[in-house]
Amino acid sequence: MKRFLLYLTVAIITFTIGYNINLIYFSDRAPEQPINFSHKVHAADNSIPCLYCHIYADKSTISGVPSVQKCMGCHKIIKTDSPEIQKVVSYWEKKEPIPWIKVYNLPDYVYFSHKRHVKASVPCQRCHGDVAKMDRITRQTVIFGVPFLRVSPLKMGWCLDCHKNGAKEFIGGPVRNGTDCWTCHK
Amino acid sequence: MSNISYREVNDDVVRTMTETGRSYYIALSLCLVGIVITFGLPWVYQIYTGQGVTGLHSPAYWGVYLTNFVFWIGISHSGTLLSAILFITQTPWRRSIYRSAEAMTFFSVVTAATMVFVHMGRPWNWYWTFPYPNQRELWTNFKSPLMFDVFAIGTYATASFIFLYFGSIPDLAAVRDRVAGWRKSLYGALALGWRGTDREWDLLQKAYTFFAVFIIPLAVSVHSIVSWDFASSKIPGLNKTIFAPYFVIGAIYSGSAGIVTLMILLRKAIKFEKYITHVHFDKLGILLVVMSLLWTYVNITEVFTGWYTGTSYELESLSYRMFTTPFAYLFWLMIACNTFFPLLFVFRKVRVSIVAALLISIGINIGMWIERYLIISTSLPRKFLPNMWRDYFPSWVEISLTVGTFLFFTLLFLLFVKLWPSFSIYEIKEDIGIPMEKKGH
Amino acid sequence: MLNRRDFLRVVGIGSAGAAAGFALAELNAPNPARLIPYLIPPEDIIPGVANWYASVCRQCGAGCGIVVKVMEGRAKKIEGNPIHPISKGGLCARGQAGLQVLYNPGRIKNPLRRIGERGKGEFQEITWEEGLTILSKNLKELRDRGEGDGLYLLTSPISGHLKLLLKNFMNAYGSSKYFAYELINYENLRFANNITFGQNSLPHYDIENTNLLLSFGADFLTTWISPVNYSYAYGHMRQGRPGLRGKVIQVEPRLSLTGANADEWVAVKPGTEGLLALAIAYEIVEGGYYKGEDRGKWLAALERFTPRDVAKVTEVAEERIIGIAREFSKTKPSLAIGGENVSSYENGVSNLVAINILNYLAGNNIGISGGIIPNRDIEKSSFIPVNSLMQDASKGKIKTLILYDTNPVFTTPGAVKVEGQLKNIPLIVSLSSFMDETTLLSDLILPTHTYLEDWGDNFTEPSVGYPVATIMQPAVNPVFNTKSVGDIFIHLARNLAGVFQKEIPWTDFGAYLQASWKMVYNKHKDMKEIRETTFEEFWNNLLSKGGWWKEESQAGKKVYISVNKITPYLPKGPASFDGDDKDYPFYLTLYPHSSYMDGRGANLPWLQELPDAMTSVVWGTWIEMNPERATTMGIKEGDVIEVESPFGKIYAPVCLYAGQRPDTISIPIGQGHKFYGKYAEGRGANPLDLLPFKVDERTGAVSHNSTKVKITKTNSPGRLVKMAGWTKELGRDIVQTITPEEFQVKEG
Amino acid sequence: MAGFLDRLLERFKIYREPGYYKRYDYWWAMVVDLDRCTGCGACVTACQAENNTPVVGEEESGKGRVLNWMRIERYVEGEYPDVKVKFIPVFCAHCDKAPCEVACPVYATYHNQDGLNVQVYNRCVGTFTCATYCPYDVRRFNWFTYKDKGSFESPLDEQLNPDVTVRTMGVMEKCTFCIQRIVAAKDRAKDENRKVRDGEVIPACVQSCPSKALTFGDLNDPNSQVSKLAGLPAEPYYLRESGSKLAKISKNPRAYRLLEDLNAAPTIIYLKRVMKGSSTIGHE
Repeated sequence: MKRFLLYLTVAIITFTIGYNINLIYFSDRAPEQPINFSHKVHAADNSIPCLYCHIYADKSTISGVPSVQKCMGCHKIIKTDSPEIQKVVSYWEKKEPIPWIKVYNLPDYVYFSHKRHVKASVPCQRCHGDVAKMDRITRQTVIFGVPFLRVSPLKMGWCLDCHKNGAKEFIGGPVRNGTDCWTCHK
Repeated sequence: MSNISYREVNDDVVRTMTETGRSYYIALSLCLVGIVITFGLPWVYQIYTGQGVTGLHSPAYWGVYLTNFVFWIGISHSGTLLSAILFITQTPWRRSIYRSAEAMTFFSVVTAATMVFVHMGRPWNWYWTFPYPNQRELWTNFKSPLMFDVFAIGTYATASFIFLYFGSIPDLAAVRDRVAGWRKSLYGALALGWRGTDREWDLLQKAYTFFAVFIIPLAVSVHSIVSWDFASSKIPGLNKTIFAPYFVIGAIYSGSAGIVTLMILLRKAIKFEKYITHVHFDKLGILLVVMSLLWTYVNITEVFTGWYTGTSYELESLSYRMFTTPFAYLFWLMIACNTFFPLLFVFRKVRVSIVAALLISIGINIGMWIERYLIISTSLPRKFLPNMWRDYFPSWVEISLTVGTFLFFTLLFLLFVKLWPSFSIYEIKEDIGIPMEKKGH
Repeated sequence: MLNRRDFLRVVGIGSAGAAAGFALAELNAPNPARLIPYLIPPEDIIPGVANWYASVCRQCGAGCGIVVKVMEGRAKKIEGNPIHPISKGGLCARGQAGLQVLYNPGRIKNPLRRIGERGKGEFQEITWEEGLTILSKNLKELRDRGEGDGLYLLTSPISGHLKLLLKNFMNAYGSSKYFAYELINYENLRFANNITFGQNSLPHYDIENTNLLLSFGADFLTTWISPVNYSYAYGHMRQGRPGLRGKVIQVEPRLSLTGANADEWVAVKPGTEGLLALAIAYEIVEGGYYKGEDRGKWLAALERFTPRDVAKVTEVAEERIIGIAREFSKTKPSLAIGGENVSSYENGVSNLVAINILNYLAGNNIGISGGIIPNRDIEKSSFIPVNSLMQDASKGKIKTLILYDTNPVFTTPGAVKVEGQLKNIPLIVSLSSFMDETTLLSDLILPTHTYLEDWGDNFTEPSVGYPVATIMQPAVNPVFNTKSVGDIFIHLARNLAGVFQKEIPWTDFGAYLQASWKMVYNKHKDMKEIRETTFEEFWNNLLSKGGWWKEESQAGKKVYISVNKITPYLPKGPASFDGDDKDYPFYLTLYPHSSYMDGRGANLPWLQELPDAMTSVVWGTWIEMNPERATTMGIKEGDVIEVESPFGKIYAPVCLYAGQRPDTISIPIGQGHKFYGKYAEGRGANPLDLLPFKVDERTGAVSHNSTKVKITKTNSPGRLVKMAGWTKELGRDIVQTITPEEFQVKEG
Repeated sequence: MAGFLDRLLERFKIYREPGYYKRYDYWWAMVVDLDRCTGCGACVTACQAENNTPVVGEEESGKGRVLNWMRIERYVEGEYPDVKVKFIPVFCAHCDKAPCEVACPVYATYHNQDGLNVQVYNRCVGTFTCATYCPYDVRRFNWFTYKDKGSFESPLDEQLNPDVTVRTMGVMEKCTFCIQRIVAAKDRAKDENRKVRDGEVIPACVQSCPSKALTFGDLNDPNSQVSKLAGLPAEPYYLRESGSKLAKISKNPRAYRLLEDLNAAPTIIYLKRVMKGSSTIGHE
């Protein structure tokens, strides 16, 4: 009886730990995208600036994914023989958008403006990690080939940290009204 | 009482804990099933569906749940407070009733606390009402009367539990010495190694006296703070300076009546007629008369001053409470229960009549429940803008949960009677005196 | 404590637990959200930033300019177009709820063909190609049989180029049977204006600049003609002119929202408003305020209507009539208008004529600012008395009936029995966005775009003293598999080929509209008001501005009213009511509900939940009754009563309302739908069921204040859902007021 | 001693003040001209459209649980035939001494730097205290998960404003003065490195009002429409003080605040209706 209780307790505790480890550190892992798009090739090898494709990042709350037309703009001529590019072409010919999988997700009650952050010259990498090193977009840093810890937890405390202290790098002081609830909540 | 021997006392108390009849189990299981049906399931339903299952609406955002909350806090009042006051004033008849009364305090605070969670729109975030450091820089609002409540009730529950526990240590030790099996280890742990040395008795006495003194202002403050939940609003019918004393008096009143009811039921249930006698009901009866007069006085003050302000706000709120059906019925029933029937206690014959005491004390508690219900549900539906006026009546969920609180309280008490020495062995012995020595002389 | 084996077990169980927890979290992980990019990014659209499209509101006939907020292809909000001369940036609740027309769950999603018995509601989804083929085949056969005149087209009174297109189509087809019907119409008013002012259009009532508005039952703040514009005008009249505050006197048996805002309420006996107007006219002439040469003639014509005599009939005190007459003549400018309530009596036209002449007699308020500014004439309305249509139906003349945006089954008096008559028609085609009572009876349902998905235009009538044309453009892509009405007819024309191709050569309605506007531009481009040099520029401005208007007020022409000409049209006595006074003691006045109008808004949940302005009732029909009268009859608020007229009966709960004459009960029109989506169905009662069929043959307008009723208390269940708890202020100074005198002094 | 008492008095007064800002960046306020207001209800629907407030249905409406953030109150004076009906739109007054703000145990409602009384849905635990303390009865509670109850039945949900969250069950909500529009305007202003102009922020109700009875703007700015209409000088912080009377500093004889004696310092200023026969001018 006593022993059984012990086992049960241990099982419950470790179960909770396991559940939460997954939730906190392993969720939103790099999902397999419909096209094996490599930020590394684009951003690092070819040094394309972020805003070339994510054109709305300095105009709107959302940064926007490039349209298929944008992809085809280059890939009509570049690397047309690659099977991945042919996938893009097939989407283009079917006149279908590419159903990318969203990696950075914010809840409905959060108001986040890409524009404000880009205009305050917060580098994209600050929140999105060094995408130039990623073959597949991921929210994890990779240590010795093992994905570990998210680049940004996208949790309120993390946001506030920057609004209070980190912002000094960009705007020389805390964000004005940066800790007011309605600055980031809607 | 002096014809009772010490052994008999020990036996009687331990008997209540070890000998369990079938009726006890039946009562216990009825209670458990009842709680699941009247409290558990409706609450789960409410959490799942939302507060919409209640009868609450705009502007009557407070209803029966808070009525119950105040009622149970009120009930909690007398136990510990009475025990402490009587202890300090060295009143002898306190001894055989105070343990149960203190337990009553603790349990009704616990019951009241459940109502807080039931009342909340998002009870799963209950811990947000506590100030704990966090990365999100969120803090609680210490200006809020509800925040006062969190601390007042938290402190009160803790203090009254400690008071109850300290007083029980010698008895727990006594029980420990007379039982075997798991009970022995349980009470062994609980008795904290009590051996009954003089030094221990001395320390216990000091600590107990300290808590008795400490708990009196605390108890007064708790119910004052509960009243400020209402009184610090601007709402006509709630914004009353008299509310703090009114609530404290009402609380002691209902608590005392609660003790009377409980004692009558308890002495019957565990056959303790020889320890709880007419003497106790006689004294408690006098207390009730006094409290009844005080309550009536404060009630009249409240109504009178409200009426005399002559403002439309107060007049509408009062006339809604006193002269508009169906609340008028409740109001005058309350007056009957709380002002007139208790006056019968002036007669000794009534005081010592167990049946009369039971009926009147139950009446007082019904009256006091109605009082809280009327305060809430006749004030909020008559706020400042008549366009929003709308009557409030509880839904079946609220009524069911209300019944559930009584069952919950009963359950706690049933467990208490079985697991805790529900009468103070050593103090009853004090009451008996020292028969051996007396014999010698 | 723990031995080795236990320790290992604990480790084992622990890691198993952790793995299970991890796995469960993995399984519980929400499905990843998708990021769908544009295929080709539209220019000018930034995701997350709203686009605004100017258009026109079609929730009533007023033609308010609107702007629609669109984000990511979805309409989010409708607001009044701030530069539009009709709406001036404002928009009523009905207009706001246009979004729920667009996104209504009750919309018809695909073309439907009836498979079961008519009226059973059994339909089969078909493709557009099939649907249009069925119709064009039928039309072809009909024409080939030489029965082209058997094609009937019944629409709501639409304006603009759509009307032109429909007309062209019908002409090309060889049918003259293009009609319009709507319960709440202004045909009587047009007719009366033609008699008095010699113009058949609705004039611009310049409420904005008037100093005394004498309104006979015109609820211009909620439903009458152009409520948003009139509300703006009302606000301006009251507080928009420093030091000047216009006064409003409202004459009506039931205190409407406009009455509540008026300074004085004259609770006239129903049906005698015209006589009251004549008495005022008499006093104006008699008191010497009318200075025309034909004063004697007028006096002779009006001599039967002395205030003393009329006071008895109207139950308005003689002194009050005289007082109003004097005030009306002395205040300049003053304006008398006759509204829905007045025109809906059986003698509606005469009442309106009587009211119109007040404007003439009291110093000729016509053509001046603050008075009546006539518009240009419009072509004769195609409005039809629905009974003549029904006669045609019963005679079998109607071979094919095409219905668009009209619901005669619901909006005609119960005595007409439209439902039965429609049975005689071989083919009924309904072009409708919603399954309503009439659509349910049709054989072929071709679902149409709502106005937020469609092209179109609107020539506002009445305008605001200068012509206003508003463009309707699709703000969003069609939500369902629907088509524009224009497109349907263009498609039909293509299917029918032949002469149609010449008449209607366009590929779609948008192209047609643009081509039509090009013609308009070419015709008028030399006007100084048109600054654009090319049509493209003009068209783009049209779309971005929302329309075209001249932006300057026309000076109206003065009119002369000849007594002899007008006399035959004056009311002879009180309006007649069906049902004798003994059996039917109450007058029944029906009024369009401020949110649902004639019932079309009842399927919009926002409007259902918008408390009625006067009684705050939501989600149902109610019967307004005078509280004292109700008490004497033992009726309490919320009691369901039976209202019986000689023609039918309905049941609805009573709402006590002090602004109600004791001898009158009022019921709003709009609820009581049998089929109209889940928000409207089976809700309340349709008071039109109580009505006889009385129609002014000259205008086709149905009279809906034409019967008396009796009421009986019943024990039927029913509920009155009122939002307001209490309507007494109890001296709490909630709505504070100052008197006009104090106001004048303080404003100085 | 006197100095000590003065200091004490100051603390005594300050403690009960809910605000944290001595001065507001903007002081958003609304002026309601009751003489223009016709009671038509356009604002109510406009608000519902803008702010994703659910439709609750007949049953719940009957229980008094409509979620509309604003309402038109109607008061009927007199008996037939001398009946006067008066209308007053009531919304959250964004009181500067808001009773709700001190009531909330978790700071789910507080005054922000723009003079707004804001409600943080995420923080709310649903004690109902704010709504109970509110003298104007403008707070609304999410009794259910309205989404599940079919209030936004597809495709009605396509209309939901993405700038406003759909509140979850168990939280209080209320008029925000269309804070999403304020945020957007401030965002625009920041791009252009300027302050928000007068008339740039128009809440849905103000925008829709056909008779232009509502005006919205910044009380800090003496040239704003609201300051002019209310007849107030620049930065009328006097209005926030205990027992302050609008009539004392307003140049407009018609200006008043609803239930001013309750000392909640509401930021909505009503202009009295001009009406025959009754006057409340003597009551000041």
